[in-house]
Amino acid sequence: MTQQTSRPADPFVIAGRTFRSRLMVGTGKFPSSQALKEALAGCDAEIVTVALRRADLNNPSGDSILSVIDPKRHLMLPNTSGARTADEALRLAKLARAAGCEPWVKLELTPEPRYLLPDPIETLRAAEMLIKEGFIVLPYIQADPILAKRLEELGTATVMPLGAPIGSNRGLKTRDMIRIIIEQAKVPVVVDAGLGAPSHAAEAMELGADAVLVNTALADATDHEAMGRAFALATEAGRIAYRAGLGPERSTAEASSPLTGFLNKL
Amino acid sequence: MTQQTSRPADPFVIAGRTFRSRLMVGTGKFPSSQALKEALAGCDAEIVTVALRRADLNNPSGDSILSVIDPKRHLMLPNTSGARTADEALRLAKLARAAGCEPWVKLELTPEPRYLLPDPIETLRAAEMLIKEGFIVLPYIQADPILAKRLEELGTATVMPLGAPIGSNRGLKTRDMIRIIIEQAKVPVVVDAGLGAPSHAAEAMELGADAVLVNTALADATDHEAMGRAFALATEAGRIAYRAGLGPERSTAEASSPLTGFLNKL
Amino acid sequence: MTQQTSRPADPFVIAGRTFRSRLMVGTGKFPSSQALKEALAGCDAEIVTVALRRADLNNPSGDSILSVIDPKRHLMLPNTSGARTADEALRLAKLARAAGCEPWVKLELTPEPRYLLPDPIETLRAAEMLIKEGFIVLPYIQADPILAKRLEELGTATVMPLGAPIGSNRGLKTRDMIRIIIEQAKVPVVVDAGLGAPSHAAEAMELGADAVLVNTALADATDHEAMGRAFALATEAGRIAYRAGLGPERSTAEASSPLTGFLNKL
Amino acid sequence: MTQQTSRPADPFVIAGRTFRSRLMVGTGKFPSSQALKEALAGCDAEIVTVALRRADLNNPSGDSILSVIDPKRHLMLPNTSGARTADEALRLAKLARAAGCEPWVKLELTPEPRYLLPDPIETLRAAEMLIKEGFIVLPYIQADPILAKRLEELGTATVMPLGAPIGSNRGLKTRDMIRIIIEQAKVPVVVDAGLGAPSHAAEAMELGADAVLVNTALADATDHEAMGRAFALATEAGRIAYRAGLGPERSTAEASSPLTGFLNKL
Amino acid sequence: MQITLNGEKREVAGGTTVQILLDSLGFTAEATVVERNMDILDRSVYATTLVADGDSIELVRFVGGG
Amino acid sequence: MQITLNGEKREVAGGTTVQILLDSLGFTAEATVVERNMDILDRSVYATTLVADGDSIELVRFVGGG
Amino acid sequence: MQITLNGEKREVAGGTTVQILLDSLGFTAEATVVERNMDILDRSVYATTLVADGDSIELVRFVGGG
Amino acid sequence: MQITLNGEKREVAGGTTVQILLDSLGFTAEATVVERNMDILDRSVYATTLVADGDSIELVRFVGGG
Repeated sequence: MTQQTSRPADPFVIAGRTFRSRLMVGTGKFPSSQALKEALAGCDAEIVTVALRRADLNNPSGDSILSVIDPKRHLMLPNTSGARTADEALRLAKLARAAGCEPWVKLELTPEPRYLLPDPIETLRAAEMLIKEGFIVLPYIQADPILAKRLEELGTATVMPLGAPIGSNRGLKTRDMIRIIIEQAKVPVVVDAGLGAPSHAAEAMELGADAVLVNTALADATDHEAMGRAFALATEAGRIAYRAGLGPERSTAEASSPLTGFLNKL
Repeated sequence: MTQQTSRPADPFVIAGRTFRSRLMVGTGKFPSSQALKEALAGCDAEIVTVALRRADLNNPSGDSILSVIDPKRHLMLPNTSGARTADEALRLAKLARAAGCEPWVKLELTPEPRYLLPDPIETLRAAEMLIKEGFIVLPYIQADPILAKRLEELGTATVMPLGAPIGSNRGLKTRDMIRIIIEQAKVPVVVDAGLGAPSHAAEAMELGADAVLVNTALADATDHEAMGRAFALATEAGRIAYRAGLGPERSTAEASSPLTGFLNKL
Repeated sequence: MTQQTSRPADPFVIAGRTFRSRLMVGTGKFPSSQALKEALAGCDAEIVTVALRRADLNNPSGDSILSVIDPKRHLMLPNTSGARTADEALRLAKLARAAGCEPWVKLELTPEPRYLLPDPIETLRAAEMLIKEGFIVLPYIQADPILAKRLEELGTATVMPLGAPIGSNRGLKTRDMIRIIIEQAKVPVVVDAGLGAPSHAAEAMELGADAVLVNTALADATDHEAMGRAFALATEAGRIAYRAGLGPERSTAEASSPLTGFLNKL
Repeated sequence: MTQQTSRPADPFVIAGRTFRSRLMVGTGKFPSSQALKEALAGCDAEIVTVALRRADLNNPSGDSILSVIDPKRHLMLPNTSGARTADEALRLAKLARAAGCEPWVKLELTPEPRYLLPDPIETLRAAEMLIKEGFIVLPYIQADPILAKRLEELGTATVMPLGAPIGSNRGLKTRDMIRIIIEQAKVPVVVDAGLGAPSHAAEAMELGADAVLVNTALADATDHEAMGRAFALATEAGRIAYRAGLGPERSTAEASSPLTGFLNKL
Repeated sequence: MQITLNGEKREVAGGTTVQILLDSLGFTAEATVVERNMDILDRSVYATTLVADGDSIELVRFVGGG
Repeated sequence: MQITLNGEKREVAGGTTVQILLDSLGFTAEATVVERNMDILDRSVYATTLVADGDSIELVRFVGGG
Repeated sequence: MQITLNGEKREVAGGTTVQILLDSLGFTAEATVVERNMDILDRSVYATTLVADGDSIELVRFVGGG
Repeated sequence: MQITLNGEKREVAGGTTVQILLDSLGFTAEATVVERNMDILDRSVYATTLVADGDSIELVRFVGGG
């Protein structure tokens, strides 16, 4: 079997739309538009998240995120960061749509600033409101399999459980619960937050995640294009390995050289 | 900064010889020559290990490993598997050289069959003998930083600490010691044994390993070419990330969206 | 400072009631009443959970859990296991109270049988109803810091985040989130589910948990009294260590013998 | 089965000598003799390690370690810290014996100061010399199962593999190899170095270690007596649990309340 | 007349009180709770509460649970 | 008259339309969304919508976010 | 006469060279190394090296190995 | 005459015994081991062992160690 024949059989589809890349990129915290541009080029991302904020009245022509995002190559996915209630999340989603975005939204409801963890109750409420308003909803959630199932049943397009707190670079600390979410999900599972190294992204994909979202690790890199490339390769590697069949862990060794045919002992 | 300019600056050199690929492949346990052929094609490996055994007198024209290894593309690296003493290792190395191999040897001294762990004393002794005989020695060892340093001082071309027992697929269980070995080594560090998934290979490379060796995970795969490709991508991803500068782990969150400019609350 | 003076200063209080033991015991799955009796004796538990089920009409005088639980030494804490909705949980709590239990309830809402994970939405709804009805509520939850905070604000007496799925013996897989819950909680945090070894209980207590609940590991033991004792000792050890001040992890070594005053070298 | 009957059946014997406590204590780095005294009282240790150094000529009557160690309660176990070669280790062992110690020695050969990791080659050489000189040898080693077996065959009284670098408080980072050492050993296995919390000690004992040695975690504590007590309790807990039969890890949940006899649904 | 007892259909004679029902089954009041048509009965009324045709009755007791 | 613009009090002349306001601040309509008293304005009405005394206006734009 | 070939006793006729032995077994020189009484033989001498009674001969080849 | 004591050069008078040296430094024999030119001295000979010119003497004692 060859990649050429096996790869096309693996489309990544969200809400009926097919994507090539399984690596979503967050655009926050980059030192410059140029750095972001390089990271996006390096990982060849299609889905990129953005936030909505008050315009700076003293800097109207300020360096805009829009100068980097190419509508032909990128799907701009607005998040609801800053919202602490379902109503605020709905308001932000509508503003984004009015600004010309497609009706997709990364639902993010994080009431406390220290760990920026998602609120399960408000997130579920907001998801219901947003779906009623015709939005395609991608909710950021705790790695809670029951909550994930309830959101799926409400009609969210994906679930986006966290691996660790946003920006912590700690990796797949919620591995056991992510595994259960993947096992039970009928919508794509996108592991979001905490993935600080390509190996973390590969691990999530090997577990069977449909995609990953990375931001901090790219923004913090010294060489943004290279790090973008590294995450793209690792995400693909993990996906391919998941489909190619990984072996089980063993508690003892298993010889990789034959245990017979030894020469006569000296 | 772009890959084009940064990548050529990263040659992988062992004993003065430069290699393109940082993924070494073991050729044991594959279900067929075809499966091995596909795995080698998928990962585009350069250094492939082989073992020496008694020929099967009843099957002289038997399916030979040599039919798969292409001297133009691959460096055939004979191991000393089966040897329990330094003398037996030396004997096997000489046989391999007589059979036309270059004087390179993966030194492997594993006295007990259950976990196939390397013997530090005999390995050191054998390394000294092999170096005297003009061999380029790549020793398979426990993740023991002091032993690694002693072997380097003897003149081994690399050190090859294990991540976990051979064939266990358990990953980088010796992470802390591998990190110390890398920090102190002046010769290439190749993580060998136990790497059961691409994420394990990426993790080793992110720590700063110069290369990894994989066998069981490739032989066990359903789609050998795909798994070869997955490990090659992950190994490259880990290497690029190591050079592109990974961020630190944090115990709290760090917002990836701005924490200012929020709209007036509802 | 000595134990004599420091230990009395560490009362464990839930809803105004002071307990001596920080190890709660679940009474399910024991091979016999005798085995449970031995486990309870071994760990000297005060709070023991029980479930409510239909009586077996064909076995009216059947071996009763009540024969083992001593009202003078134990607080019988009924759980709502089997409930899939808030209404069913309320009904079970009322039945338990009618049966003579004090108005304490371990709120357990697990809609799916494979992983028995708690439902955050129904659990919050049930907690509100139960508190209105005058119950003292100890909710079993996912390791979700925001949900824990919301339950605390509703007035639950504790929060009981899981370490791993019930009966999995996997330990503190949710360590990072448990740490955050403890940091933010104003009510006692009781780590419930998944603690399969005394070291798991000690680890939870070292993090600052106020108590742990153990069942499967005790029921599965060969020597029930001994295992009860082991968990009691480990729980106490973890608590004492938390208060006595644990040192930080270090990435390098720190000599425990002096690095000066060496003799002249040979 | 009761503790009373099961506990006496578990003597801890090294070189024919029976000990009550399975917690060995290192005496380095304590802020004062009083602090060490409290720690020893708290954990009721029997085997305590000491080092040999040049006397301070300007402080002849200086606060002596000997003022704290009680020959009636403690076996003073001199280590060879500071030695970088087998000859230096032998010299230190002889000095300790001349100073009135019994001929027991904790063999410690750590050539580099940053991680203080043991040298397998010199340690093996020193063990042979010390045994010839009639010493009872307890060697500090990497978690290397083959080296452990070779030392046992030489006649060492124990093996003392490290959990992590000395003073790092990182815990049982070498868990997989420790497990193999325990499985193969015929002499007591004492896990030494890196155990920074009681849960680490309990984990080592649950794996089947015969004892643990702790120093830094006790010296760093705020309340030395309490921390000593915590480690003693955890060590005992781990030992009891190992003997009482721990259950296996499970990848799914296993209900601790009955899955039958539910009431009619509402 | 017919009742549903712990999910099973049962015939009981007219004039049967809850107490009589428990006695006939061999249950003691102490260890058991009785729910009649979703209402929990106080033990004090067992002797005076008549079981009616079509009643749904649950006899509940404590079992080991985590 | 006075309005609240992105949380700040501002004086604007009578007869000021949203378009005039944007122009005076140097904002282009493309990159910005305007919310007036919690209602999102369609760009097509910027030129014809007069700012009234006491209006609360938010000028919102996209920024980098994760 | 008798030799030990890869651990098995074998009868071979006098005057048998290593090359004849390989041919009779169907082995090609390329893929095989010959060790005679612990000495490795150079391929150039296969045709001229006689097998002697009591010789211990190992025919060795490469196999897959990790 | 001159000796090396714990690595430091020291002047001592002729006829100085090890015991005298210890006393002069304020050390008690119990807590200390004496190594003279790499040989460990038995306490019984401290009083009768003369320190010689050029001697290398180490006074060693126990300290806390892990």
